[in-house]
Amino acid sequence: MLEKVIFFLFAVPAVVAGLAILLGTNIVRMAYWFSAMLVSVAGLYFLMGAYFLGVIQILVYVGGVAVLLAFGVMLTSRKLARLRPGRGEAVWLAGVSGVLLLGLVLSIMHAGWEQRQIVAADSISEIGRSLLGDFLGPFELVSVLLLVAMLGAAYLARPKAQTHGPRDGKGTTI
Amino acid sequence: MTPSDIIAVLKQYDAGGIVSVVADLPYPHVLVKAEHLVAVAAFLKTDPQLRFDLLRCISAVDWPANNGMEVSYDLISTSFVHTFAVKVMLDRRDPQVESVSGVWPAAQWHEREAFDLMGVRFLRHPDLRRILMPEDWTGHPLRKDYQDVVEYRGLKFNP
Amino acid sequence: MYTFERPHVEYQGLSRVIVRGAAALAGIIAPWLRRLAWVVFLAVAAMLVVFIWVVGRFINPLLPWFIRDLVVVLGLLGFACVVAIIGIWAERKVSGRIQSRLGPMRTGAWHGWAQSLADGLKFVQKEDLIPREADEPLFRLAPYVTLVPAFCAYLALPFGVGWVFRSGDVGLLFVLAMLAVEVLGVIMAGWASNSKWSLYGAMRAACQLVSYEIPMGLSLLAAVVAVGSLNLVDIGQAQAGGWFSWLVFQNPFLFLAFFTYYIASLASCKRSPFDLPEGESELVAGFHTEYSGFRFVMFFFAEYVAMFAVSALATIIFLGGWHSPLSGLSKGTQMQFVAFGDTSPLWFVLKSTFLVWVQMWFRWTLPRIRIDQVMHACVKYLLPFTLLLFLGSSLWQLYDNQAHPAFQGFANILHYGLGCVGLLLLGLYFAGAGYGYYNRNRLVGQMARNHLPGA
Amino acid sequence: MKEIELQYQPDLLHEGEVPSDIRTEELVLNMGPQHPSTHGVLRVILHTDGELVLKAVPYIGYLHRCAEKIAEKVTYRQFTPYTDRLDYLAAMNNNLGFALAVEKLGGIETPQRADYLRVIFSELNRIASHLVATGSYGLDMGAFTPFVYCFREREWILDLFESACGARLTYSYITIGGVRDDLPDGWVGRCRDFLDYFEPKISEYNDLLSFNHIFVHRTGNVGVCPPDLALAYALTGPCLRGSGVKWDLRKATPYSRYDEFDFDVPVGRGQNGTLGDCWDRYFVRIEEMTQSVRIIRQALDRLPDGPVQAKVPRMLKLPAGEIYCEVENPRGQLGFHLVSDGGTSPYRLKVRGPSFCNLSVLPVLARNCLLADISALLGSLDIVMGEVDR
Repeated sequence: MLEKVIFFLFAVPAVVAGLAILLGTNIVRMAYWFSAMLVSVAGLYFLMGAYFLGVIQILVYVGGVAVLLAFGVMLTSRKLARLRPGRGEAVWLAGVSGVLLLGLVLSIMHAGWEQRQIVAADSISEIGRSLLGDFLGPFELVSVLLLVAMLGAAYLARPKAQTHGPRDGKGTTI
Repeated sequence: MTPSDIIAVLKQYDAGGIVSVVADLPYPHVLVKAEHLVAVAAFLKTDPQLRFDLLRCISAVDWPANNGMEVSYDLISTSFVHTFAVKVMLDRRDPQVESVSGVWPAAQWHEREAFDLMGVRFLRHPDLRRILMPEDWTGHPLRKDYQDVVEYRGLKFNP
Repeated sequence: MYTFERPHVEYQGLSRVIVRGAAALAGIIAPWLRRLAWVVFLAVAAMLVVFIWVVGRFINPLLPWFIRDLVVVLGLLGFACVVAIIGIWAERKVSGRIQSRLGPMRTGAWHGWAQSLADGLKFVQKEDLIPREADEPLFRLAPYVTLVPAFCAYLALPFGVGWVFRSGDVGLLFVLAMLAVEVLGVIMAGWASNSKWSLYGAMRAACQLVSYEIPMGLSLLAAVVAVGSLNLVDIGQAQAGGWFSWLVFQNPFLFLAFFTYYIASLASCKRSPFDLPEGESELVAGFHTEYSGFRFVMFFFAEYVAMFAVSALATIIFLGGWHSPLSGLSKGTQMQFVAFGDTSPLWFVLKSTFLVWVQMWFRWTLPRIRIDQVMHACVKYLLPFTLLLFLGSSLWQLYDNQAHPAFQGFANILHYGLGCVGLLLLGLYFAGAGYGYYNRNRLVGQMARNHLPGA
Repeated sequence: MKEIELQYQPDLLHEGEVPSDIRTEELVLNMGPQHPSTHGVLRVILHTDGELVLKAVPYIGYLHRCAEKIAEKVTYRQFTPYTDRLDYLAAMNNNLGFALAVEKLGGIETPQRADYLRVIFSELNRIASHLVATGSYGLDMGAFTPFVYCFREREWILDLFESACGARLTYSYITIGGVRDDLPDGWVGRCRDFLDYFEPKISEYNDLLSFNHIFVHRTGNVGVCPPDLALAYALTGPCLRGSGVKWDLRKATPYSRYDEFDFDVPVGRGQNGTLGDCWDRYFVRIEEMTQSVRIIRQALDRLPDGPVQAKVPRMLKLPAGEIYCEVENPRGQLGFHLVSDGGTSPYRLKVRGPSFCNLSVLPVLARNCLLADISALLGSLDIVMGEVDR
């Protein structure tokens, strides 16, 4: 009983926040709704006993990704901060997301859920062992992907030749 | 160099522009024609004997009695430690003179102040705006015939 | 003359009740507070003692779990509030003493102990301003998003064995996560204020806090590797046995990791010299420029609550947690007070308080760093350095486990050497403090003495 | 007439050099008139690109109190209290400048003791003013404690002033013809006590602030003002000396018997960065305090007896004529251009405030610097708005 109450305590805000992201027009508020949704989902993880996952969700997604998202969005001008897709755009977007949702639902239905006892999903040492044991290949692959992403970001942000820095002495010559 | 030496050097350069000279203390100066001012200023600054590199002050003095607006430029040389002043006398009704801010950039703000408070227009000044008074103020307060403003933007002043 | 007409602001709803109530209460209480300052002070202290005792003794497993949880959460909330209130008062006293002033002396009777309470009362009565162009819901929400996570971090902090609300396998990560979420409120406040200064503060906060989380986490991981657990209670337990068994002295990497953690934690609390998000000489007040009244108090509280939280984390991870530095000498028995069965929370609070005091000390001593230097310091120095520390700590653990006799000897020498270095640092600190205290008249000068009777 | 090439092209209006591939919008930031680090009611419009300031345009005039217009309506003696309000942190020096201008034009001789007292008080006030500059510069950099230390020492100086003339900020002590009152009993001893206490404190400031690693990195290489730029914009005082120009009116054109004292003129050496950076301008002030202590000690040792006030008529009339007289104020050269038409009040009095000229270089220095450097720059120029706006 209590579990169900708590489930709805987290699930309803998650759904509401997700809808608010979809229906909102203010891009900054959408960023905050996004972080609210992440926190709610993290709550669901806690409810399921996956403490590690929940905490990592908050630490990385809310504390990192959502903050950077809000940061980036914040720097856009206030006029741009209000967005509203046009009618044609809305139809197009609805089609794409509908197809994606359908795919997701189908894959869930055909996933073949085995009734397997997961050995201590919240045990960090177990997670660590499986990451560096059974799933070492995918894990390393993801690491390489992240490295490539980081290099790409560094490439994009590299100082250009004509970029001015504060210490280039240009400001003081007359 | 003494003031008389400076005047001698200056006369060698441009005797035609000099209207009158005063070599005595406490205020040795030379009165030049307004159109010669920038040339004289540049000479005073760059001449190896004079090197007036520090423009100390620009002050405008209003003389309604003889219909004149006097602008004096007080100079000092940090290399030779001598002081001197250059003056121009302008027409009070429409005082305008070439800006010396190309010679001494320090003149920029002094000239803006003279424009603001005395109404002297400095030609070829890079940014001649009011500096102390609000932008939309009328009149030039330091002129002798200035009438006190009664109201400014709904703000009433008691006499 | 022209008169500026100030719009009359009428309080409404709950704020009206609060303001009226606070004003009425202040009128009644303030004179009595002054008269009975000593009694109130002692009563508050006694109540705290009783409360702690009750929580420690009578919250037994027979009670339903939610009542127990409720009591403990309320206790922690009270503790956090007390930390903030005492912290604000202490900040003013510490700054005063550092600057050869007295700090608050009048409110209450003894050294202005009621100053923060009076401040709080004043703030509650203040006009609750929301800028016209502000994003109102976010503006209202931001202080809560800042304060609540900072408080939530306390839920996982162990004050001793059994003195913890929830000790899970993820205790450390939970505390870190909560400290990370705090940023969200700060940038929310900065954006919603619709002030350019606030926006700058929020930008700086986002840059700085997100960057410094990484070295902070890495320094802590170096210690986690040494213990082999993310459970804060386990980490604390692993350091039983006095000064030399504290993790900070275990190996040189951990010794350095303590300092990198401390620096990074200063940055993540927005404390000087990293107080750029609210740097008053540059950004007026940074992200909370537009806040007044109780919302401002919440930001203020959040700062002190977070200060204590990061110091407590440093205490648990590096400084032996709740263990007394002398417990190794007294043959395994803790030094015990008669009234309490267990003195461990006292030790824990004492050590954390010391670290909080060091934060204050830094704040009133150092100038502020510029934003590019903050980022350089993090990305170019602190981040690679903490990565190296993490690596070094892991390698150390690898060799330590295999029990090479030669390495063990080497490790022991280093271990005790570092302990002695720590003792030396502490001794130097006390020597300096003593020197300052005994020469205070000379250092401050006759002028300040004449003008400050009783200093 | 030969044409002379002009060296400095006025280029106040400056185009921001934004990287071509990233289109960013300039954010216009209004700093002041109420801002903690503008040292009064200065307003600076900053054009920023993120944390980078592309252009800074100062707007002044918020503290304009028509001092020059008032001067034309009051007598010479009555104007002395108005000079207090120019640079309100160095009122003694302002009094001295005005008194000297009037005395020079009127040919008034001041007694020797008065001259010595003038030196003592203006040097004490220089220390007080530099203490404020140092302390508030620390405040601009985010270090609160040096500010309080400096004010602690300044209090002592203000106590000395109070016992001599009754005022703590607006003294009007140095009047035309000398000083207003002689020293009270025991003043010299108390002044010596202060100097003995104060001199070691200077090294304390150095330990706490000047050589602090963070402080050096915040101020070194920031706001570099090369010597030729400093001269071109007529910076004077510590700002000019910070750029390495050894120029001090007390040495160059000594007034009020400054030639009888032995002191050095400290200049910036660029020891923590480039010559003429904020740190140099700051450190010149610290070194000047030491020199001021030296001057005061000598003056106290040789303080002659005698009257402190020359005979000056109550309604002073100056001969028709004009004079430009400058003194070395803590912030630079304070000049009075005094034009007299033979009446009892000045016909025209133009005040050359050193802060006014020092501030005019701000748009040049504050290009392509960071937002935090603006407060470093403003603090190192050490402006007093009372003097800028007059």
